[in-house]
Amino acid sequence: MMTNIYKPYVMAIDSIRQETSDIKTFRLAFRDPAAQTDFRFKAGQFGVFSVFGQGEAPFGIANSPTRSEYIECSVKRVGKVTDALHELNEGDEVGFRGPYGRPFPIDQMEGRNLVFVGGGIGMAPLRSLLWNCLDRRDQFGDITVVYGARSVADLVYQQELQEWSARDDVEMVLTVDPGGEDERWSGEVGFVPTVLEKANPSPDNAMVITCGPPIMIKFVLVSLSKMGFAPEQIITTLEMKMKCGLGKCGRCNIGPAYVCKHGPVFSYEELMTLPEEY
Amino acid sequence: MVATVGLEVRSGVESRTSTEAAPPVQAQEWKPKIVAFLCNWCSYAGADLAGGSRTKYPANVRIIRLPCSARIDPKLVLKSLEKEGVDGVIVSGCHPGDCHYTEGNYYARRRMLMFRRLMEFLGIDGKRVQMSWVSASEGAKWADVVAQVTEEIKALGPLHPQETANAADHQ
Amino acid sequence: MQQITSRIQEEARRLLSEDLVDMVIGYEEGWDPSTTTPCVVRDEAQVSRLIFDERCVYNLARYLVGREGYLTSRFVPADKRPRVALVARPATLRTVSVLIQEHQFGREDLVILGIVDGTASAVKPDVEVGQIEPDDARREETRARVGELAQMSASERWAFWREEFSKCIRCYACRQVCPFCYCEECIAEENRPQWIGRSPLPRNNISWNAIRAFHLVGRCVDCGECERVCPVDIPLSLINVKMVEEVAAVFDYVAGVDVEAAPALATFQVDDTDDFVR
Amino acid sequence: MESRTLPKDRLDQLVDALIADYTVIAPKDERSYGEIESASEWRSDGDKPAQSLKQFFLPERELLVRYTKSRSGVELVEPPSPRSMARVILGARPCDVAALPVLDLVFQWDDEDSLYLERRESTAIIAMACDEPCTTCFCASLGGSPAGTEGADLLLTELDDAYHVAVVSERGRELVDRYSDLFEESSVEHERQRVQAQEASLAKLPRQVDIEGLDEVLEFENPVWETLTQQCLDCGICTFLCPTCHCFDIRDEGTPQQGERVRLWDACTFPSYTQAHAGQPRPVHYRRYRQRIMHKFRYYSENFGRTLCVGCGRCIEHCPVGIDLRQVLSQVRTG
Repeated sequence: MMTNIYKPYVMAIDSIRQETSDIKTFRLAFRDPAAQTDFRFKAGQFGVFSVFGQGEAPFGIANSPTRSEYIECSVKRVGKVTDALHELNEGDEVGFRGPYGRPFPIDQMEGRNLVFVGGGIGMAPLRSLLWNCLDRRDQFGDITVVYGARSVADLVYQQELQEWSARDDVEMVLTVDPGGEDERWSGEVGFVPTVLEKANPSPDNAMVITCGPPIMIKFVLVSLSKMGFAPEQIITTLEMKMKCGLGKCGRCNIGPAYVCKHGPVFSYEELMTLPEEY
Repeated sequence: MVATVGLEVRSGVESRTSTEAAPPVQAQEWKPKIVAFLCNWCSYAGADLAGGSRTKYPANVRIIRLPCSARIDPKLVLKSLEKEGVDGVIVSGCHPGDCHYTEGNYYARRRMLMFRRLMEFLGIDGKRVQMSWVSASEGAKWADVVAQVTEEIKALGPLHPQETANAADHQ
Repeated sequence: MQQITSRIQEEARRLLSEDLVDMVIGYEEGWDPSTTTPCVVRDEAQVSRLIFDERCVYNLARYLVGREGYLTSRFVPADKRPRVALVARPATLRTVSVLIQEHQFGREDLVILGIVDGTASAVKPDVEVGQIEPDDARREETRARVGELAQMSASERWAFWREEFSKCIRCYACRQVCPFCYCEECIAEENRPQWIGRSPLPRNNISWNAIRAFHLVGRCVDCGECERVCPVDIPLSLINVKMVEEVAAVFDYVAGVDVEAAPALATFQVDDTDDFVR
Repeated sequence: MESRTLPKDRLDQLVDALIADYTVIAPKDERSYGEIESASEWRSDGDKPAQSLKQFFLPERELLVRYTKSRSGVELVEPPSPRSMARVILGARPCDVAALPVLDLVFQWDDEDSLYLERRESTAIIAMACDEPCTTCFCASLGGSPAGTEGADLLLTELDDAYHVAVVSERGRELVDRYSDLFEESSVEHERQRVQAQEASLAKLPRQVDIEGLDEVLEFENPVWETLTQQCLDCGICTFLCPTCHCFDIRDEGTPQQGERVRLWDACTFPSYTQAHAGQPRPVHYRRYRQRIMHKFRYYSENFGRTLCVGCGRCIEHCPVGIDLRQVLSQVRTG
């Protein structure tokens, strides 16, 4: 008997953290403990979260598979479903379908230097992979993180940024857009691509994982090629509109790829074969 | 006092699908439910006065306050009529010439007249979409309007599934 | 009809060769001999594509307006919009009058190659390229059926329309083909709040067709296209013609007859009737 | 292929027998197929209806899950399995029937869509060969034919005094065995009449279009897209009436306390289809129509090995502005 692939798990909101004025991180626990124990996912996969009565929306799973006693997602308040999510309180219930999509190629990253380049809420999928690598720190080379946002108040995961900065096995480069700094800000001031070039990580035996607003990705890619990174070394995850997450509804189809099945993680080399429709 | 319902129409608010038969009307006598859109400056003040001076009038009406009768867009009336429990709508504004915004009620007058004609042509009895001029001092008139409309709609019977079943609308 | 075609081609050649317009919107032969299709001729050498006969029924004024309309496109700055010549059937002439009344564009913004049939229209063609018989038969038949419906009781009409609208599959062809449905974002697309239920349930279909009909009160010129294109044959013209009759009877106003007049519901008279108001 | 003969005077008996045992769906009027209660309701001679068989496997509105919120939390109820209702589709045209195996590919891909597939499993299909193809039919261009058997369990071809019954699948044989008293062995004469009837209708097919190697030729950057269908109005007719277009939207309808999550037909020609907060990758018409053609005639075959079209011609017949897909496909090739 086939299962109804559209029926969501019911999740209870375990905790809500206000990251910025319009971004919250939700920590969700399965209502059915059995579903919790045999739930597996990989860094880079996403889920389709829903508020009953308002609808569904896809978000990357923001926590690491190595800490999977819960599911976290960071949501920016922009539309109908995200609005409804932001209205919810701890203990309320939401729907979740997943995990969907192709994860980050973490096994290809073993033994290599990793450069994380994030912008704004784009840090969410990167956070999942970063914690995953830090929990298996010895299997990776140098880890550099370049993360920026419009202003200090727009930086997400503030405690974790401090925690990562305190570690000696991670090089943290934080920046805010010009004009976004405040008097206590000690990090860089400048757009992510320029700060990335200043940090100038070496392309040798390295891979870059980047996620952020399309405008940032566009210029980051330019900087990376200037710094000698080849397209197959650059991995990104697309913010394409998805709906079913199962390759059926046709909404995320670009070229021969269904972003929800063949992605959302793509190497820049793969992206270059797809039409410019994302 | 006047029970007001903020115009907070939650998106996607539609109760049960109409594909299922609605549950049978409760045993005791059916009471019509009427949504009233009142302009803030005259009619709402009038309704407030009626409430303040303890004027008795049927409680079938749910009042929604809007800045002016011209702001009462037919989509609001349509959305109200779509609701499973609603049987009629009253749109009330200032008397012509008294409009706080000078000409709002003139536009509303034309608009509601045409909307009523459209509803009638689609088969919804014109008595279910009523309009009135009620000034800030006419608390008593507001009570009469509600009473009369409630009677008329009670005569028409419920607008929703039961209505098509036993066609209470008599011409 | 043949000399109307040659007149159109002659005028088009003149307009294009003397660089008076950038394009001529007209009709051309379809792949299948039984059909014609709207076309845009920009090059003088192609004027021979332009034809006119009884198969050419589309209301070409639709292409002037809307988000991608040639005279109102959101993607083309106002000073770069093309100079347009339009082949106009009688209904298209009345349509252009109403669109000018509604300040979508000025009379001087287009050259009209008009086919007239004696019905009143505020806008006169720049060049009269032919005369055809007015489609009185269709009009009479519609009026007669409106009369029949008016005789029915309210609940009989309600049953009739409920049955008709339950066929609606919400393909929105009636909206897309209507020259007066030029809103950037239609109310049917709004989802915060969701005024018109998106799914094709009878009650949502009734609201959709009711609000669409209401938005045409005092504007519709009864070109008949919405009814013609409906794939499930809902008699939409009955509603439009009924409201045209009501507007004429109550406000003594007919759309498209006087370019200076304000549309019926966009104006008022102090002594408008309010016998229906308590 | 195994075959039988069904005398014309026994057709109504067969229909009544089927109605007694199954839910029977057949062409009812020129608008759509529908459930029939008696043989007389089946309009067996007319053209194919405006709507295809799609709505019986991918309904225009389909319940995915019903939610109810109570004190103990949200309770989800799934719709009953469609497997429980045994159906027979009668008198379906070969193009509509051939569309179903094409649709199966996406609904079986990786995650099996039970709502669609269980309907497919519980529905037998008796196709009726076309004797009068329309001016807009181009099934032959897509490898089909007025007497195509793909996707069918039985195929009826009208002869002078009987129907030739081609037994296409195992399920078809079960049907024939179940009502064996109505069928007779096929004779050489009937076989000859069938071949002649089918060749006659094939000859009536109008001008076809060359689809051969089209998927390699379709280029995203081809400038012809920008003016190719500038007269298109972005309505939903060609996608909704198409037997192979399957894009859908998922929405919740109801109150926060109770309601339904449903699947609704959607169209890539609608601007709202890819509208997202992050941006609108297809803001203008030609980008959307290009996606429609590229997906059907290139991307779908790259992913699933089949073209997403059966040449039924509905998008041509019902286009409000007379756009002809055959013309579009030939122009985009020459480009």
